[in-house]
Amino acid sequence: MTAERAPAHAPEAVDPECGGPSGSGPFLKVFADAAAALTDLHSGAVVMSGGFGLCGIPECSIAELLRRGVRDLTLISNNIGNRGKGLAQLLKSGQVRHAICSYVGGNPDLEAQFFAGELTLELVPQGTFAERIRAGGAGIRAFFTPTGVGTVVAEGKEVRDFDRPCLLETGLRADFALIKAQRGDAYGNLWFKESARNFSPLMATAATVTVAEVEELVPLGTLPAEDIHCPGIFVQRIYQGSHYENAIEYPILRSP
Amino acid sequence: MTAERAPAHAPEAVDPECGGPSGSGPFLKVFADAAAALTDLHSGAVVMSGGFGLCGIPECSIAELLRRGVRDLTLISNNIGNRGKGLAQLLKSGQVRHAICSYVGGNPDLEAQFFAGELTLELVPQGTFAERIRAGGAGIRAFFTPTGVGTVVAEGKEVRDFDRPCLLETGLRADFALIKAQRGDAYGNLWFKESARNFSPLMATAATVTVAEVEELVPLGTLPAEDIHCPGIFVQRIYQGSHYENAIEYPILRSP
Amino acid sequence: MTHPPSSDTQAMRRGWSDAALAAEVARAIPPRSVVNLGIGLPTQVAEYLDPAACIMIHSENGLLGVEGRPTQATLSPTRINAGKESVDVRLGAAYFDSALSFAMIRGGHVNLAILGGMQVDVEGSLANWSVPGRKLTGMGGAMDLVTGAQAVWVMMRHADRSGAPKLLARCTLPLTGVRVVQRIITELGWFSPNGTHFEALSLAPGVTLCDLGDPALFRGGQALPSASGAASGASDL
Amino acid sequence: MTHPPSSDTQAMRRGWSDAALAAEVARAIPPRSVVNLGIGLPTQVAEYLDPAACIMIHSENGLLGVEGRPTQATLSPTRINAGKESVDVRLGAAYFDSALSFAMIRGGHVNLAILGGMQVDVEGSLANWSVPGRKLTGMGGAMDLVTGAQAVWVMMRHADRSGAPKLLARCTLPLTGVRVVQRIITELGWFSPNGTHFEALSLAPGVTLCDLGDPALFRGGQALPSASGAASGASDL
Repeated sequence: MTAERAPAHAPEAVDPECGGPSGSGPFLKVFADAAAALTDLHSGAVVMSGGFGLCGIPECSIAELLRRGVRDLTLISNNIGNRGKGLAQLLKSGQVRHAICSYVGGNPDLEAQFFAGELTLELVPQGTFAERIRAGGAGIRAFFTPTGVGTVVAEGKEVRDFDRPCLLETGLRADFALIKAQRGDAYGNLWFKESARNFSPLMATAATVTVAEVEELVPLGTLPAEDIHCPGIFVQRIYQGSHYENAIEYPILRSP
Repeated sequence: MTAERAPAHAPEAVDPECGGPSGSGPFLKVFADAAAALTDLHSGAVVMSGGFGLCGIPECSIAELLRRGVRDLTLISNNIGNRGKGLAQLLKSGQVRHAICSYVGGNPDLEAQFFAGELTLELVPQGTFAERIRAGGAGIRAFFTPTGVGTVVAEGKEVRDFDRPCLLETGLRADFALIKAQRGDAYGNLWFKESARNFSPLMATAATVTVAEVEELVPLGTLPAEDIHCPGIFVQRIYQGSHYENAIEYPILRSP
Repeated sequence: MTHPPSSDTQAMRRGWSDAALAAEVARAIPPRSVVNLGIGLPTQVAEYLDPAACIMIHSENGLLGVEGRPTQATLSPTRINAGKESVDVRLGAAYFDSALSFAMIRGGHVNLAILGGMQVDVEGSLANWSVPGRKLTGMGGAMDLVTGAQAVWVMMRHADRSGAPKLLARCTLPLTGVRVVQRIITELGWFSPNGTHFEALSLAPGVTLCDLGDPALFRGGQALPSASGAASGASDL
Repeated sequence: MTHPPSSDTQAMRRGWSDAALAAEVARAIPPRSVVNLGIGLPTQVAEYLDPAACIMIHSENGLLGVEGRPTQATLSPTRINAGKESVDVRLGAAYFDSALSFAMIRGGHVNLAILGGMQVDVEGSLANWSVPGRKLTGMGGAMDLVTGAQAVWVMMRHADRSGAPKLLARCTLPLTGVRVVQRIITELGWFSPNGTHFEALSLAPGVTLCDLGDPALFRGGQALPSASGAASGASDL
């Protein structure tokens, strides 16, 4: 559903499940680091990024995009960073052309660039945002939802009455999904910690190439088969990240 | 989305998390058995039942419907039983008026009644069946899917071209969902074993009253919070079943 | 996101304090409800819930069962609410992805949403996400919540910082939802939008109908002295 | 559901045996594919896969990573494939609900579906679910698979039990999908529907073009002697 597509040819991978070099391993999904996993992420790409605010964001992949300096990105992420961190770094460096998100409060970089006309912005109700991504990944071309009827969100959209009026919203896809999980294995099976899951498993389904970074790369079979939050069929590349900041935006403690 | 609704007033519940009698406990979802949990399931009800063939079916709830003899049921289930077991028992006893399902091979009772005109049947492609139930539970009124275009499934349905032609399919809801999980707690949080999950967590979202039976009723906090397959918000009643047959339709062993 | 600073304007001094307001709302929530608390004032309601009432707090970022704040020892960067504040969870809590979280909301499984508001009008329409040209925030999950929750309460100050009324004949800011609000609670009392006016269901101690603003917009309701009366209304809405 | 009984008709004797057919198909699957195997003949392909090829078998009842059969000790009533047969799973397998399972299919994440067939026509349309008035089965997941999988192969006998051809100018039975099949394999060879006829990509040992049926429907294709040639086709489709 996007005009541009990532190349079908994947960069070099080393698979620890076989111990051999690229090409001989079973799944060829494991990469050494963000640089190796993202060599073909090009300027102009449509990129989804998981995370809610700064919770569960793909820190290492974002840092690599910053280092690479790819430009004219379309970013699809709930908040496009916050407090100058996460994707907000790519805003500051002028790498973003268009953003699709649901909430930008606490992100002055985005606000400033939007009012200066330096980027375009599509605000989507958060539930519709999640559902459009899920639809894009699940082959559902469009759906009718009651959210947004009678608001600016309805402008230009088909309205149809079921038990109540609903808007027609379309599926959303991307060239790349950049996500972060707590644990993952060589097939790309992922497990997320606490509320860090949010949009990431949905985005994994909706991109041509999903790159997952994990805090812990674990051997196949380590994750209980019933409790895999994102099956590896949705993940094309995986690497173990490092130096996670895992910032808490508003750390509020119990009153003593 | 169904004409008939289950009564809002729930039958008597005893909650082990407080130890007290009905009314004083925290969640009031735990029932003694199928009879206690299903007293208000009335003739003419629209009933979803989890399970794929005989795998993961709510054996105790089905037995209770058979015992109660409620009639004119609309059953929504992938197979409506198989080999004379599961929901096929309700077919044999003449309690079913209408069935919505995707596959009835291996279910001669249904085939015979259908050809005799004793029940009406709606066959739905399995992916559309799952998605319609999910939509019904998620407040999505309708969706466009490419499945079924150019087949009898498309008859009478709106076709619209996105990147390819798609059919408009509507959400599906029920008065009751009867499901079975391996483990559950007093809030109704559920965990399913292996491939027994199938349609059950979806159906839980799409019914006015969801009744879950479990092999093991476990204390709150036993199920890891990340690995709950069906959060208790979707479950109104839960009980620990007994005497599970857990039949395997085609037990094929490894060649020695 | 952060709690609004306490104000010392005249309007703020009349009626309930922030804490009393939060306690008032907490008492009014029916036991065993699933409740979503918006950012700002509503978040504070969590501090006043009776644990025996077994209220489950839903946070749309993917968490059901928020309860209180962590200690330094239990603080976790992956355990946050929709305001991105660190939280703790109760026994029976569950984590899930955003699609399932909004399936809970849109599908009508959340009993009550308590949201902040900029404006509510007599038809129950709500504006709480945008001041055009002045500030860019985004609607977040608010449009889904007002559409999908079984009942919507708005918890806000009676007037804005400049003293302008927030309960209006017609919202002037971009709407979050049309005819979606059943109850409004401000520091002055409980109100119900009735199509042509606001019915005052109960008033804070010392507050009279004359304190509410434009007399054409407010009417005294049937006597509703207790918070439990307001609560029983919630389950009907 | 159950494997069709081996037949001793003349048509069955010519060409590959069931086992050779399954092995032939297994060799043709590109390494690291995610493959869904339909009920009946296709299920047997699983027995012939090279473990080093790391094929992941998807079963639409909610399981990715089927591998082989259980022993009496590991037999589990909750570990079944879409044919409701007991199975075992490989390391890295995952279980999920039916909505996610069909998101995999409909969303184009399954590389290859190998399905049984009653009829396939020269346009690649498939009929494999219904014989009106005679038997009631239901389409199960077949319509989703032919719509969503990146490639669709049909694996079936060249003729039905009465000897009637199954590769036709036009399907006469109710369709499963329109123009969805890229490859057909029967005991006589590999075929590709080309709009007006079937191209014979390779033939089983001893089989000639004259053995295939109506000469107007079949043409010899570019030489494609090896199974790996057929396989490379799969990733393009």
